[in-house]
Amino acid sequence: MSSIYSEIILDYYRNPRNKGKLDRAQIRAKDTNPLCGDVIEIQMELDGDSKVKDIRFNGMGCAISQASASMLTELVKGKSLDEARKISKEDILSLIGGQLSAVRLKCALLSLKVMKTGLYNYIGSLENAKEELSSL
Amino acid sequence: MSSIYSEIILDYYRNPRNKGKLDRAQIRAKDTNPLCGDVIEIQMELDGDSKVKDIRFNGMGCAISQASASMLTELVKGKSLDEARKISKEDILSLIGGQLSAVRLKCALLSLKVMKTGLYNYIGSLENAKEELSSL
Amino acid sequence: MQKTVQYNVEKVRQDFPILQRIINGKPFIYLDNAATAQKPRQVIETLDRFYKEYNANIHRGIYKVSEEATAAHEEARAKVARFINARSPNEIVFVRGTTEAINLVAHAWGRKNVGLGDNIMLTEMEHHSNIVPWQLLAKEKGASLKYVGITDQGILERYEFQQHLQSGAKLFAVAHSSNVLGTINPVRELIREAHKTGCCVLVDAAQSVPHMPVDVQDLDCDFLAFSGHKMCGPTGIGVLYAKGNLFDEMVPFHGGGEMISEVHPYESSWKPPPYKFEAGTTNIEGAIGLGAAIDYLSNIGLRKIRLHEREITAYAIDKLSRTKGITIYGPSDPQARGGVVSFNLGDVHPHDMATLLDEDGIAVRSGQHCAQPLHERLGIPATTRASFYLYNTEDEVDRLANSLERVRGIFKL
Amino acid sequence: MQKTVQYNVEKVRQDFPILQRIINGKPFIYLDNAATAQKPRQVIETLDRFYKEYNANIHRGIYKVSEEATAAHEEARAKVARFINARSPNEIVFVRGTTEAINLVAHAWGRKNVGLGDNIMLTEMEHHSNIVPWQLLAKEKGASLKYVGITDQGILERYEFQQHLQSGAKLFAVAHSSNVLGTINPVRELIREAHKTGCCVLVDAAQSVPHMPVDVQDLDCDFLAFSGHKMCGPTGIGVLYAKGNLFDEMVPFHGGGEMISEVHPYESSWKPPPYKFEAGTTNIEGAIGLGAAIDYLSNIGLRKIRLHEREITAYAIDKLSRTKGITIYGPSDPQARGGVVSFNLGDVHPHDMATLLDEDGIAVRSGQHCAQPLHERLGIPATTRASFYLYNTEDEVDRLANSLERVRGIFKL
Ligand SMILES: Cc1ncc(COP(=O)(O)O)c(C=O)c1O
Ligand SMILES: Cc1ncc(COP(=O)(O)O)c(C=O)c1O
Repeated sequence: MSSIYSEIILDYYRNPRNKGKLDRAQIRAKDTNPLCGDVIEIQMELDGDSKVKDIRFNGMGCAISQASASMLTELVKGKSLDEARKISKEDILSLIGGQLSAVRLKCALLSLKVMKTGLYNYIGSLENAKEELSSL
Repeated sequence: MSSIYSEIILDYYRNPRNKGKLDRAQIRAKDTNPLCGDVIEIQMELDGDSKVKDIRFNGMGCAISQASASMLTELVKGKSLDEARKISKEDILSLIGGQLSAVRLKCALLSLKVMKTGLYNYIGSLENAKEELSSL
Repeated sequence: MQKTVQYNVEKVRQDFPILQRIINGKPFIYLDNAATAQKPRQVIETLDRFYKEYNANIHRGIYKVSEEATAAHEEARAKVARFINARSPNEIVFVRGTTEAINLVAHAWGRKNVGLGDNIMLTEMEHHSNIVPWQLLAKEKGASLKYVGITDQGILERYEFQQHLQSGAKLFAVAHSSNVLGTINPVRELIREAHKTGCCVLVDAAQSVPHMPVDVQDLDCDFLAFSGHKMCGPTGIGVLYAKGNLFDEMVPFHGGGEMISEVHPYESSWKPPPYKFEAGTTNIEGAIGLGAAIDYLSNIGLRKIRLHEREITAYAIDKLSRTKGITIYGPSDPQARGGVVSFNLGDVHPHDMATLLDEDGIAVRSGQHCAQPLHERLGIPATTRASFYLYNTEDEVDRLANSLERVRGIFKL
Repeated sequence: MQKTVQYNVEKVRQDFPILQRIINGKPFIYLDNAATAQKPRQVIETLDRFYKEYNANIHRGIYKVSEEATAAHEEARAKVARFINARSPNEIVFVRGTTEAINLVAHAWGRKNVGLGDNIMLTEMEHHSNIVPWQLLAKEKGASLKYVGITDQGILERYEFQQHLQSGAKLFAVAHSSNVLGTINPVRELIREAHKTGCCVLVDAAQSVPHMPVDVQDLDCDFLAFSGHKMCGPTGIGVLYAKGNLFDEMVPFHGGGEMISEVHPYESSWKPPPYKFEAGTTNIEGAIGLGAAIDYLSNIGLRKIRLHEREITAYAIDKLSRTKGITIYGPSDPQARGGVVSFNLGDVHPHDMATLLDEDGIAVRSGQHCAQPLHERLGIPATTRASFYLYNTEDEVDRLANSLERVRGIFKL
């Protein structure tokens, strides 16, 4: 059986991109994966009111959660809030590659959930997005 | 299948012997069958310190419990305390006749248990008799 | 009486291996369904498959077998939610049975919401499991119990209900269907009235969910409790439903593994419901078996089951009432009752009755059926109860009636 | 290492149908026994027979099938009593599992015996199920928790234990064997010392009773708790043992049917133990299945099982410690530990480890194993745990070691 632990995943795990904190982030969110203890925090600094000027993640946990968070930050950086909002589950999974079981899916999607929680909170529509977030 | 509800059992159920109370009983005991709600109370009046001069039972419940209590009183009346103490499970069962299941056995033996509880209590050896009583 | 054409009871019977038993030389007739139901092949095989193929502890296992067990367990929760039309599987907590469900509410909701001088309203027809937890809570908190009385036919006294409501009650805990009288209480209307005064309502659905369609959104109950073993599932598994975010506001019941978010030496935090109320390893195959039972019942259809039981109950009441010296308890209208027929015959004590019927291979229950206050109200020490389910037949009722004649003969009635 | 001649592990394996499974193209290797054990044919068939032949509610049923079920249920209680050498079956209460057993004690004994300012003593290696119930109790009563620390090898700090005892403790709640470190605590001596100060002792035997002979009279513990599912029995069933008449002095836990002697509208009285603590319909087939599991384990012999596990654990520690970059936790002496080996390998997160081993058909557990305070003490976020039982082989350990080499390759360690 071929492993989902590709060279790429391991590279992102060992050499995370955009890891750290931002001093002037307008968007901040944090969550944990209660089933396995992964922690992800995401901070975003906006350009005006619509564009992600900078993004950082912080956290600890498995290679899947940390690598996918790192990959997500690269994807989001420079995008408009509207574009960031449209990033889907499938986008993240195709970046990771390989098959994930239901439990590990939670690891892979934690950062997306955190990013979207922060984003919806910022634009004031967190309540309406509950269903989307709970599907992550 | 032949029923354990013989004519004799029904006669004792409908026409109980020695049912009632005694004014001058030295021995009194009462117990219930928690599994099916039968209640039996037994009172014994002694002749001196060793002989059962009179005995009465009171109670309510199924035909088996009431008939066997009635039969027991007949058996005990006139006996010495020592003889009464020796009345066994098997003595009662042979009076009743027929096969009883574990649950119904409790009904049949309730009066024996009550009689012996009162008796052991009177002669001051209730503690030692715990095992015998719990086997009834 | 006209038969329901689509209901093939003989086909249903073939699913239940135990119905092939011979007891005392006679075919086994099981009429103790209000105590527990028999299990169809489909449920037995589901449990067998679990043990042989994917037995594992759930939730935290990162391997295939555990993921299969977890998925099956959570699918069972979703099945329960759909079965009673809950809004979300998060409104479903797995417990041991109805009794634990009610204790959970008494502890986790009651200790927070019921205080000194408050009233808890019950009815005279409640099962001990819907009385004792409230007695314990009332004693601890200095609250009072109020009982809604019943008519001699076993119908709730609506005027008393309204009076108690007006004096103020924090909670109304009521059986949907009585396990002795068969009475089906109009819980939908009672809930509506209770809610107008801000009174919370718990429905003890132990005798309704197995036998008829129950829709928690339609009823609008706050809590609903039932047991898996009375609906063709295993023992040791049951359900507590709580509406919306009621669970969120409740304190933990049992503490331990799996119900926690974080544990530190001197303080901990909890997972969101339903997990907050499922401490330790739960009855995993029990939940999966209950899911299989729900599939089984749903495939036949709860409406059809209810119709079949109503017919057989009407037939039984009609038939048994012709036995000289019999007294049958509960409402006379079969529309207003479930498949439970309690009776007494002359001076035959119910325990003797049960033994005599057992001699003919017929299993009934005798005693107070965990409803002592109800028997006190009716002024009788005990009753014999025949209770029906989807696999019982009119032929079995006939044999019960014949046995009653035999009992009359023996007792010379 | 010398083999135990009499132990035929291949024969044992044939009793467990699930061990025939193929996972991801590889034979299934089950090393998550500390979470739950697999079930032998003998237990599965006992449950099957129950459903097909004598399924009924117990205790009050006056008919053959119910009497058979009642007898089997009470025989299971007697088997449990003999298995742990209790004085009487009345010292055995059936519960859902270890977690419920401990909650029962916290509620029914704790709320009566623990008060403001009292101390409850635990250890740093406890499972959440032996921490959270005491936190809840301590918070309610204004009592304090005291933790006995451990050495880096995972051995209890005896001096700290004695100090806490001297400051006065009402209860000492301690794991017989740790589910993470494998440490077997010297509970017999600890109990002796605790009793000298009047301190009551609860032994969490979830990880000992399934794996070694345990004798409650020899230990002289006041309470002992364990789970059926970890010893080849079903989930949803477990045991709380209490010494002598301790149960008599305790208040009820759950209220409801079957635990009562009499119920009146405003007050009730209780049955004697053990029934007082078994409210409502219990997990009947669960208890009977646990009885079958006890028969199965006893037939093989707990001494032999313990010996087999000690050998395989010694072999595993020896073998795995040759993997470069591995850290193994717990005592180094295999005599002092059960069949649990927790480890970390380089910077491989345990969750990734579990997924990678699953690719090779190997089931292990990863995370904190419901022992977060212990992981905080060890200063590590998580561990991977391989845990053994009577059916595991040295060949399986070899395959685990090979897989670890594969993981090292992938992670370029
Ligand atoms: C030491 C210990 N205590 C308690 C428990 C809890 O057992 P259960 O989940 O069966 O209630 C476990 C099992 O996970 C354990 O290993
Ligand atoms: C109306 C009612 N409530 C509660 C119960 C208790 O259910 P369980 O024993 O499954 O907890 C029963 C079953 O006996 C019942 O009939």
